[in-house]
Amino acid sequence: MSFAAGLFYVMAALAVVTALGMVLNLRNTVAGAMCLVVTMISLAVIYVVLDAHFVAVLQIMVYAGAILVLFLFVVMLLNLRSDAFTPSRATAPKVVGAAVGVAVLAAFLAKLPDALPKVAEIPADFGSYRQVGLALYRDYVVPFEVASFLLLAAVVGAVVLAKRRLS
Amino acid sequence: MDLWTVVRALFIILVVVAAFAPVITWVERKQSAVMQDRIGANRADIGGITVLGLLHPLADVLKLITKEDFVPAGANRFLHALAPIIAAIPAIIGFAVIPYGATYQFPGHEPFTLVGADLDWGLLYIFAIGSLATYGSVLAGWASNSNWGMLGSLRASAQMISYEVTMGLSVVGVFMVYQTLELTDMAVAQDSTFHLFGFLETFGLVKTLPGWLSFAQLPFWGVFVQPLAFVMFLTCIMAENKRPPFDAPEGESEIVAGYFMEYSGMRFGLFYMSEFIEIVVIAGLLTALFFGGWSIPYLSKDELIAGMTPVMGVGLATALTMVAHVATFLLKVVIMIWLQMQIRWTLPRFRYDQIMDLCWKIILPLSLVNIFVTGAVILLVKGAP
Amino acid sequence: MVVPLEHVIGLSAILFTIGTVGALTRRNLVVILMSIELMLNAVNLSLVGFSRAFGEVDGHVFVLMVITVAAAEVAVGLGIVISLFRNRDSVNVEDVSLLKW
Amino acid sequence: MLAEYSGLLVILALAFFIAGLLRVAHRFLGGTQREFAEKQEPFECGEKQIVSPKQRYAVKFYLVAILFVVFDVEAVFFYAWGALFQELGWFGFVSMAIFTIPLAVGLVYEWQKGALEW
Amino acid sequence: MVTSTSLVNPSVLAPFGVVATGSLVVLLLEVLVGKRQSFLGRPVTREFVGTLLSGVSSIFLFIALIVAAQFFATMPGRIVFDPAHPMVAMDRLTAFATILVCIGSIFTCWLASTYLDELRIHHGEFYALLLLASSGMVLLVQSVDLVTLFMGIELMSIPIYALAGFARRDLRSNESALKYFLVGSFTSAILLYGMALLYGATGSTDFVQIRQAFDASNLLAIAGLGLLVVGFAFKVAAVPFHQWAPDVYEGAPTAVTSYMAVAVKVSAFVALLRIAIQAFGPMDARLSDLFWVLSAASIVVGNVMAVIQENVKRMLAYSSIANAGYILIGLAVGTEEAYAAVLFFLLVYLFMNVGAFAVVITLATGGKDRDRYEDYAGLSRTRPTLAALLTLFVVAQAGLPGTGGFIAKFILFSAALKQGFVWLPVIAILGSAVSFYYYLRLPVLMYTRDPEGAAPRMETSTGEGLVLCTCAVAVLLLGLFPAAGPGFLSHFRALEWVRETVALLG
Repeated sequence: MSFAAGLFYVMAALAVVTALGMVLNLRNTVAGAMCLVVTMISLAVIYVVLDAHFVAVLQIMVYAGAILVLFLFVVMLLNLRSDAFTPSRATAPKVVGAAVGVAVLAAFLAKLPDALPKVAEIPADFGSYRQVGLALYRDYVVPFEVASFLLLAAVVGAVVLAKRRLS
Repeated sequence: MDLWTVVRALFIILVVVAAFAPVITWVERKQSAVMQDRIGANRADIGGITVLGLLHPLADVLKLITKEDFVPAGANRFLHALAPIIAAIPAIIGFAVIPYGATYQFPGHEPFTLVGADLDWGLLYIFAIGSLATYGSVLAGWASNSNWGMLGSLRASAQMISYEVTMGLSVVGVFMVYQTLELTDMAVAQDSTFHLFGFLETFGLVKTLPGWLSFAQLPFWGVFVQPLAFVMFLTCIMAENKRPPFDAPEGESEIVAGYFMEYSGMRFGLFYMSEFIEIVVIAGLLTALFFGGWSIPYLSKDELIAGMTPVMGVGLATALTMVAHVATFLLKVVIMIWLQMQIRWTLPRFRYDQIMDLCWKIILPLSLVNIFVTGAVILLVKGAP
Repeated sequence: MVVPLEHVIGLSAILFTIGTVGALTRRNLVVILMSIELMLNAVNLSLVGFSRAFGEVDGHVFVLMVITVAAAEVAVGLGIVISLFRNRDSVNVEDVSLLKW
Repeated sequence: MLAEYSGLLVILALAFFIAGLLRVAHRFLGGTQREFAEKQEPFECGEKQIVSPKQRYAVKFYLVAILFVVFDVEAVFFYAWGALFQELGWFGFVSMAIFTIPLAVGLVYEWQKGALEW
Repeated sequence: MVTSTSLVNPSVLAPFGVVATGSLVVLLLEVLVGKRQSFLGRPVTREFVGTLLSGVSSIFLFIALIVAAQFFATMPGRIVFDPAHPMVAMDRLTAFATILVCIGSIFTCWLASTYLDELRIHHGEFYALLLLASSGMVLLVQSVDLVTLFMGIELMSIPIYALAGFARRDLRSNESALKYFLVGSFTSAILLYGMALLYGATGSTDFVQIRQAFDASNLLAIAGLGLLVVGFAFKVAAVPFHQWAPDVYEGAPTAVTSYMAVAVKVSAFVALLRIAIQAFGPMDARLSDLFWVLSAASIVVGNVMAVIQENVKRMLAYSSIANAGYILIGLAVGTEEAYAAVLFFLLVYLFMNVGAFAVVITLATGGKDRDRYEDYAGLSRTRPTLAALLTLFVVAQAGLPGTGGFIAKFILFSAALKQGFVWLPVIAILGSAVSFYYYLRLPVLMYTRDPEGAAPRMETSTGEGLVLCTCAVAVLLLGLFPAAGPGFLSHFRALEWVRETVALLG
């Protein structure tokens, strides 16, 4: 097993463990958010292993560096330290639901290998910002422009909802 | 991974962390003393020898390391311990993509580049770890269960994230000129000159440049082709480092020490250290982006090697060039550090609203304008493909 | 490719399931939002994996779009959480009870 | 391509080593720990802590964080575009100009709405 | 794979561009006017701002509508943005859907300006968000690529999350926004995973290429398709993915509710239709089965649950679930005729549903909705015209002959019967029979009981009047002229558009 492959499996394990940590951690939301930060970073490393270099750095910049900072901000500032998780509530459906989810997942994983496409050879600069950028700014110029309106909608929506007084 | 990778990385760590950063703490004290007409730090001595107070950094480290490992009541012990490390690591690894020399090839060897890691999205790496550095200050304030700490961490994080955006946008003009995100490529591109009045030729105002005009050449440095970007980037990156005049997050007259107020010993030491390491990283970054990196003005690498080869052979010429380049780079870094110190001790602290206004209302629109003006000029001068 | 594709897609499926279970069972709004982010990340992982398998960067561009959308969603979503919090001191889904869930 | 990351890995390892070393050294060389209530109190310039730091803070902090996320993503689109600019030519210039208009309108909107006031 | 950009045909994006530009203009106008004392010689009051912004928005929507109609009338076939990477397309199906979306949005603009005044909600960003959402819908119905489809869905949804929470001081509105957001973003994630799996199964995000590479025996393809349909089922609130709808519809400001119930549904269904036709071709049998189940469940649950509601908005929510069920019949049947019938159903649904909501909106006064059944007691005496109109709209929804609702259901069910689907029409007819109970409860209350409680608002604003009239006339015209239904298919050649869309697969 090459070093890169080893890295992949270590990071995969880390991602799964921290993801579980985020979901199962019932007491401290800040710790949950920090778990998710680690998940994001390990996914970024996995992207590097998968030759998605540009995506990897954006993953860190936007997900780990921006989106989760915002989460942390909200969690800290609203003082959401405790989850109001009360075990007395009927958890049976949730357990059953989770079990069903795991069963579906297992079935999916079992049949997965036959369904996958063949792995192609890639050019040396695969996944570089150049290649991705050229595709984005030429072939995908429509979604690119739409992204800007989407972000405008987010700005307006956020201001409308969160601002105390709208003049 | 070979030995040389490790050596190049070690060089960075040694120069930046072990040599520059401690010295800067001394420079800072000395410079403030000079500017305030005092003598400054000069007491720490070993056997009576003070070497101008240069032993103070060592004394600092010893003092911080032997202090009590202290956690305030009500703090989240784990995050309280983690925060300084999260703050320090991005600072230390920041220098990894900054080239301190060109690509050299010795006869019979593989070519190599003097940089920690030659990534094709080099500058984005800086932005990425810069965005991760926010966690350090956010967690520090939150974990220490103190009002001042919390306020400091709020201010720090709001300031850092705001300036992150403008910092990125302000240098887009530089990307547009050099057509790369890779810092090594930028330095190579800056290792040349341009005719100051070349545009006269491009727009057909003159047929060929008269000799006296074509003589006016400048190094193709970022600071000459993107002066506005330089000013904005310098502002933003200093604000990112939260040093005066942007030190509202730790404004001692209002919130004592801000987010690291409840820290002492080496826990505090790591915050302190990361601040000074960042100064070096910023200096390196400014050098690489705007001052030609390792390049010697008017004397490109190829000319230098070619000029020396007949005298001493390729190997030695390359080696000498390499040494010259690294020395040039370090010199430029020192100048950039001096510039930051100068700013730090000249300007008073901005108010918090001024800091945020500067970011969102001045630099952000200005950087957008800069991008499009640069774009239009490039397309008009060079012609669209 | 250094690892078999099924391991990549499998990891993505596992993360997606964890995210789904989290989004459906947790009651802290912020945790639900984070679980949804995890689901989006799982999708990104499989897009990156497929992209690598096909040797085309379409998947990467798709990932950029997903990241954009995730940012916009989070901005609006946390805005909603804040506005709710201002009117009511809770971020527990079950307290959102004026309208039956 | 992966080889280029090895330098990064080395520096990262060194960084962890240095930070870890300093912390561990502090742990072992640090002075004796004496914990008592007065010393453990959070520092409030000599006053008792009046309010808990775990409270809600001004909404403008959230607002600036939310706006940051949005503008950060906008900025991300500029980076690769900037580095490919000369290849994309006027087409790229115009498409980015169109991309920027909503962003600029968003900025004007915020500004006028006072979302950027402190 | 990177192509030249010379073949780009930006005119395809004209309707989207007009609506999106409109949102920018309205946003700037709001900022500009909001700070002034007077504008254009008129004092700036809440009413004035509302009227101005709603007028400007509807002008932009109207231009987009004209552009789409122009495309519709002159369309020679289909044009795409860039032949190598189509992304968005314009054909008659798209143009028709764009027209529907624009009409729905214009109605919402007109209804909102008075409604927001009555509820004392500031106008501000409402119209900008509305236009942004509408531009998302236009993009959604134009998409022929998974990436644009996804962006369209999100551009539609994100402003609507904010719109649902637009009454910021109203807890119900907050919670409605929250639920819509949670469900919506969860759905997006599921939808997106489906898209990723489809991409993995086919190697492309373009509908045509997906269709060519689609292999119904491949696990990824099936899973992807399933998740995609589930995602859309959430968006259109088909059972069992409907629980959110009544709460969200009830809590949101009624103008937004009507927008969600109509415009969102129309665009989502057209997008689903296009995926069904274009990406997966002549229906994969499993997909048809899936639609069958969704359809039957929606009809049954929607109608039964609507019976026990005590709130008119909730009742309308359940009835819209039931309507989604009827529309899904067409998708389950999967013939060209059934698709054409779906388009006609959407047209009628638009008018009768907006009409019903318009009455609820017109009654709102004193900062409150009047959305409980008791509020309608004796309405025939206080507001006879409104009572009559509401009767018309609910009767049409119930599907009584003489209204558009009847014709729509008739051609839909007959298309199903022709294809040998027996049980679905039977379930649907039984469901419609149940629906008589809850629909006719309103006229009974209005005409047989005495008014109770506070008096309703007595004046109808111009905008509301226009919407009510247009809807009533449209519902009657589409129903009274015997040729309306089949005539729609023949005269407007709806069948042809569907054939065009099918044939243009390349």
